[in-house]
Amino acid sequence: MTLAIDLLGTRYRFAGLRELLAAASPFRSGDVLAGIAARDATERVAARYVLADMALSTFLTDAVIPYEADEVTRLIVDRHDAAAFAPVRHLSVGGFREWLLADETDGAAILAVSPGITPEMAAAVSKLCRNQDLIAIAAKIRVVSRFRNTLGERGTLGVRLQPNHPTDDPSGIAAAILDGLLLGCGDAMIGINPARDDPAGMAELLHLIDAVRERYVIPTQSCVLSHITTGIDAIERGAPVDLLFQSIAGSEAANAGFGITLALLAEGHDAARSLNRGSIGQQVMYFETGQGSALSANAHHGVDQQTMEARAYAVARAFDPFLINSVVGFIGPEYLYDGKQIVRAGLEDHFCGKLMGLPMGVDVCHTNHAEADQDDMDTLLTLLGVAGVNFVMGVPGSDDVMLNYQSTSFHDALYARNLLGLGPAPEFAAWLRAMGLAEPGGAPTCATLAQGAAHLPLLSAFDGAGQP
Amino acid sequence: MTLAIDLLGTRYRFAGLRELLAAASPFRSGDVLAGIAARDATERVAARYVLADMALSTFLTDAVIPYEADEVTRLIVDRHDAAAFAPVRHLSVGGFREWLLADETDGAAILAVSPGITPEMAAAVSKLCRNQDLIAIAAKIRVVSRFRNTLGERGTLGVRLQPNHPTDDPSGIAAAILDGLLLGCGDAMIGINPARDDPAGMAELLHLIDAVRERYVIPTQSCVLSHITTGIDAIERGAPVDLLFQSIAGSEAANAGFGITLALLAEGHDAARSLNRGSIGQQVMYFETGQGSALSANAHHGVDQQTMEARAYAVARAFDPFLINSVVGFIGPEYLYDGKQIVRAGLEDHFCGKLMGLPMGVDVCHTNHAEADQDDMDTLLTLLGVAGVNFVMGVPGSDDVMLNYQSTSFHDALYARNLLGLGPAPEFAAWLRAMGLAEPGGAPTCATLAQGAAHLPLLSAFDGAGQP
Amino acid sequence: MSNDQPPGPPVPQSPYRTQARIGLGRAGRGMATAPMLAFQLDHARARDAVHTPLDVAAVAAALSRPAVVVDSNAADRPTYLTRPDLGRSLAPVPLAELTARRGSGCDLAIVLADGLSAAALHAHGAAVANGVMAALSDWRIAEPVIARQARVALGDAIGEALGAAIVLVLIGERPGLSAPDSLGAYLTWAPVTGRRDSERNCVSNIRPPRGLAYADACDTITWLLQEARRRGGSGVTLKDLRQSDHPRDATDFICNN
Amino acid sequence: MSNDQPPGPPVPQSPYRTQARIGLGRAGRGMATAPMLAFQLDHARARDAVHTPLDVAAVAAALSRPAVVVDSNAADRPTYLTRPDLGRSLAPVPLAELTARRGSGCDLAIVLADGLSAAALHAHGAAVANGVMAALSDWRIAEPVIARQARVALGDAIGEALGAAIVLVLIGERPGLSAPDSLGAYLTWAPVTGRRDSERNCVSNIRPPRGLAYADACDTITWLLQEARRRGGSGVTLKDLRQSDHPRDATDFICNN
Ligand code: B12
Ligand code: B12
Repeated sequence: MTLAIDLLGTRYRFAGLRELLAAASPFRSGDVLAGIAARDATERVAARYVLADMALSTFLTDAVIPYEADEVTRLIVDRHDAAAFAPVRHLSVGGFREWLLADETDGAAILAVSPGITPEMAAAVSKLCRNQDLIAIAAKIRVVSRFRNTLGERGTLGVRLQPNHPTDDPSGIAAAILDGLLLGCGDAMIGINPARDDPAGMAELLHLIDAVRERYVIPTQSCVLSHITTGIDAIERGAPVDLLFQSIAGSEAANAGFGITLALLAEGHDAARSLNRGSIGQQVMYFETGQGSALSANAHHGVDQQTMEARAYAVARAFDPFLINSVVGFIGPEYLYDGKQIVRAGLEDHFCGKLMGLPMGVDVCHTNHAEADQDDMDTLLTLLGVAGVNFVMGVPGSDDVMLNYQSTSFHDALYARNLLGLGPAPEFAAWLRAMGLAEPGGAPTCATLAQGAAHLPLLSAFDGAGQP
Repeated sequence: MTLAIDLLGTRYRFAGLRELLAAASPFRSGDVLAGIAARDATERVAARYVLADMALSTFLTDAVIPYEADEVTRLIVDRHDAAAFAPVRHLSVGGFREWLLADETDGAAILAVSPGITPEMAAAVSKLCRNQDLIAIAAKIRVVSRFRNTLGERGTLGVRLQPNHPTDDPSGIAAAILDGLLLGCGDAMIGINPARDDPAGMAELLHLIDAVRERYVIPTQSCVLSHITTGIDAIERGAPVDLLFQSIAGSEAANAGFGITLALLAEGHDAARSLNRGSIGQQVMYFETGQGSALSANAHHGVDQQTMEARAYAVARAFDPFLINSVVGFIGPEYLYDGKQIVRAGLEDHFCGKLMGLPMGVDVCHTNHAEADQDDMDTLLTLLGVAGVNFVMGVPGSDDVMLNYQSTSFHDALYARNLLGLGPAPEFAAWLRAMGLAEPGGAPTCATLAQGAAHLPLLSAFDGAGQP
Repeated sequence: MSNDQPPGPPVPQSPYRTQARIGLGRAGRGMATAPMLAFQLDHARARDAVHTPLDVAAVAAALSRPAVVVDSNAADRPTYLTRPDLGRSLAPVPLAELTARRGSGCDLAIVLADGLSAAALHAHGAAVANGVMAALSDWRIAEPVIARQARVALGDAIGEALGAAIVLVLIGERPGLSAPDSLGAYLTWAPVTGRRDSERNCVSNIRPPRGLAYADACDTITWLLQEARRRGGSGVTLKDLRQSDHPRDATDFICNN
Repeated sequence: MSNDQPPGPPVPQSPYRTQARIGLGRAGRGMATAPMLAFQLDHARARDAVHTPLDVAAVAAALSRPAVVVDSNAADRPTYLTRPDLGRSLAPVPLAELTARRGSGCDLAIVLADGLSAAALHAHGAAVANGVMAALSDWRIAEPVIARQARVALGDAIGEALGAAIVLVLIGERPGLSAPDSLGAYLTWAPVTGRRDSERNCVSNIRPPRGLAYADACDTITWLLQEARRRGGSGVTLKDLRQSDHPRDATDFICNN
């Protein structure tokens, strides 16, 4: 296979698929850090020309990380669905882009071929897509998932309520949960990142959310984002685990850096399903990903970070998750330098996830060491809303006081839903109305937290509990 | 009036309104060039705190450019509508932002106060708005205008068809018009920037569009963007001028740099109206603006470029335009450095224009010396579509071969309309269907230009006319 | 995949008399892949064009008269791009040098300026300057000035220093996607620092064969120069009226089916 | 306008036990103006915190034992931010110096690293280090190492050079909007360049009074250190099991109305 092209009098050569994919990527600090980015804008375009003409099926025979060396590659290859792939197998990558854009190709058609789409194919076609293509194609695709409510239907935008606290203080966490519920958030899940990593602490937080949820019959699910080994431990101790969490990445070595294997994920999946806690569905896994994590663990094998990210989705796909979340600006500027890179990466991740058939959400976020601000977040949130993202984060006032980064706020979710005419998951929307927490148009009914606390008295134990 | 605040142990002072507005602006290369940008991020926030607490009515008594020295200031002051202003006159700038966001404040309420809103008020409140606020508030406001069709209604997105040619070749221009019509563009107007600036050339182009329009009974309007003196000349010579064009700016001196005065604009307005060419309305002016033009002419009086831009809207407002267009990334990186600044400025301009009651369009564009690309344009186009922009540009393949910049293409317009469920002006949409050029869903019916040329034979004179 | 026919930028083969990107075809409501990549390639190329340095020797060699070389106060390209003010003022040394050459002044100063596209000056600068000098053989024309990192308004400072009645600035227009080498001509009566753009006239898009031809450009420029001298002024009130009496009937060009 | 009461960042007066930005009020579906500006101010401040340089002398002075100072290979802050690889490796001179001090090794090396927030180290570094050293008075602990432009994994290189059985890195976590000075503690058994994060344990959010208290942090850290030594390993398989037998009943805390 010759990967070369003459452009403007220069011959551009690419040593292999890995190099080609990396060079075809939009300019990105992480790929520069890895030393694999295109040298200049023309080389980038050259790579895209070569990629556009390459047969999509090339990715079935030529792996970016060797089959023998990596269990994620083996997963991708072994689970490839040739029958699903058939309708597009004759296409080039450029032709695949056009097929995805075609008026005749609807979301159902895309989901039908989805099991035949490997992460490398998804990454490759995303590199040929402008932002508008990433949005337009993703907007066609709806992936619906179920546990205690139905997430991802057209017309909905879910929100994960993230009430983190630096010392896991149950009272402080409950206050943040209340705030979020009053603002209509929490349908995707109520998910706490615990500051500590001990099974007892995890169980305590799970009981906390479960008590709130049962007391007010909230049609949602909970998650405490400890390491999966802690989660399995908690399940064994009888803790009420709805969704089991784990961070995942796109290579065996990167997953080893996270202390996980596919076997461990399978064990966790089985354990969580064994609890049988879902009421309308049994999709029990919640995964987080994000460009740069493999490179950060020096486990990227010379593959660009966006392709590595798509490979993480292959891991997720194997465990039929309820939700998957690209925490897109979470790590920092060494991987995504500024707002522009974060916006682009967020759209890519959402696109690739949907194309691979996943219930994709995005944590629209940035850190204080990145060149990004709330304007960039507003931009990405709005674009993803239009693109039909399954869910976004709801963090009080955008400020996560434990993870130290800025995500979307409850208010941001209200903004996006109202502007775009979207609502929460239907069961949750009905609950909000039944509890008198939302007007039919979606506007919250309680103007202040105090008023809300009276209405939904889940904080009464703390009245006058004093300063934090 | 003391404009000062203590923040984090530092006292921040601002010499006057001008300095305050400049410091409160988002970081922007043009303000840095002018030497008036905030020194650091904290000073910027300090300015916003002061601005948020300042009474909106301050702007009625304290002009950023003296009344005596500037006819634009006189226009702003003399035409201020105190009765319209009454519902918001008690508010601070920060309170005004909240009033605009409030669920109770709908578009009609905003348009009712609009004649009381000076450009400085609009600029000031925009500086307190995040991108999401600029979008959410603008989305409430619809400003409808009429000439031969109805532009700006909810559910529509107009497109100016811009078929420019480096030598004003009628045949080449006609080909580009055909291409645009086939792709559903041209409802906002068919508007040519002539390469030359002579009355005869202008008349020739006007006759060209008029002949096409009359032959196919297209419910749209034409414009040739010569200098207004040339336009008036052409009217006197009997040329078929639908819309009269002029670039405008926010100070008398900047307008002098453009070779215009308010009196000249009034003369042109009268001349164009005298032709009485509109079928359903007589809004005859088309204005273009863009941040940086005043500074570029060294006529900014130490006022930040975004406030100067809003002042240009006061000029436009005085002449009841059919359309006004912020050509947002047109000049170059010295005023708007990169995609982030262009996106922000585009949202600001659209917001301020709508707030001031204008039928606002945006030329989503960039030059080759700016740090921007099509991804940024896709982002801004999508955001403006959601914000309800009246119209955008349609340039063949995004490449203006005469003005040497990249704008939105006919395809981009199709993308935005389809994604957001928007259509052309109703009369134009009906025409497209009647001519068999568009399917009910908006999809173009002709797959190729040749097919279209057969269907709409406005190019038959050029068959086999050879290479350009 | 087959790589025997390496893909490349599509050659425009439009039967229509325009370089505009028409008839591109669609992928759904989006752009087909090939024209999208062609756009990206041209974008990369146009961005390079902005940064191509001026080959002073080549321009000088092509001129029919010896030239003087000057610099603006913008020291390099990044400065030039963000500081138009510096691109409009003459560096001290060339200012002194030009003033020394002033003598009793002249009828016309011609400035060949890189502007935003040195490529435009390389391609068309000398041809237009030579054409104008030949057409105005009876005018006192100063030695042509080649200016680096120059904006249009730098001509005012140059014309002022040389004591010129009119300055003609031939400058590289910002490079477009399809037009990386387009030349603009700006003429200003009584040049002096601080002139407004409304006091100039412009002839743009000079770039045969796709843009204005040299002969047409020189005709228009010399007509405008003579007219400016006759009226003692340039700018918005000075219009090119030559064609007014025989407009082409546009309907001849269209719809005659 | 009245300016007698200059506005400023609103003082959090929540009756709830959290610093989280709850109960902010709305403007339509958006954020009210005051909390929006407070957010922007905190953002400006947090960005400054990233760039505040480490005051080595102050940290050293607060330590109960004399300290060694080392640098990573990241020469300055911009480099540090974009080149984590350089922040993980020791500059040549300190590497040699530490190796020279190695002797027969030690049970524990403690590294005080600026990480992404020097402010965190200024506020909490010495207190935690001193607490751990006091609690493990029977361990052979190397002289504490103060590390500039350091990432967590720099501890591996330091521990390796010092021949330490375990390395404890106290590091400034990335500054948050409300938490510009939060300290993280990472401990790694048998430190050697190339260790994975799954081979470490972490105690985070040390920043009394809002975050973890020093006593609690030191208890957990020393428990984990002792347990790591007992098992001869650290990482995901090592869990803090101390509280497992007396979990708080969460329902006590809520809904009991
Ligand atoms: C950034 C971050 C990450 C990034 C790290 C990548 C990177 N290059 O920075 C990513 C997203 C990959 C990540 C992953 C995980 N993290 Co983390 N992470 C953080 C965060 C937000 C900031 C860390 C920081 O500022 N470090 C300081 C800088 C200067 O150090 P650095 O050298 O640049 O970065 C290194 C460390 O951050 C370290 N690291 C990051 N997380 C964790 C977690 C553990 C257990 C360990 C040992 C090391 C570690 O990895 C980085 C690369 O070497 C903290 C929260 C906080 N307030 O500190 C949580 C935090 C440290 N992570 C946490 C957890 C649980 C995890 C996961 C185990 C989640 C999971 N179930 O998979 C994974 C796996 C970590 C692993 N074993 O590899 C917990 C730890 C709880 C505990 N007491 O053990 C914290 C406190 C957040 C939380 N409460 O959920 N994390
Ligand atoms: C950028 C631009 C502008 C910018 C200039 C601001 C700036 N700082 O760059 C803005 C948007 C303000 C502008 C305004 C106008 N422009 Co203009 N502009 C251009 C453009 C696209 C590029 C110019 C360029 O590359 N210059 C080279 C760089 C290196 O020069 P510079 O020193 O950085 O910029 C100066 C010149 O561009 C000059 N300039 C710009 N436009 C015009 C127009 C005229 C008539 C004059 C004398 C000078 C002038 O002003 C700038 C600041 O001093 C050209 C198209 C082209 N292909 O060239 C049209 C073009 C030159 N403009 C044109 C016109 C008609 C106008 C207007 C008269 C429109 C109107 N009706 O008001 C106004 C007013 C100009 C004036 N008298 O001040 C026509 C000129 C036609 C002609 N043959 O006379 C052109 C050819 C485009 C077109 N066909 O419509 N323009």
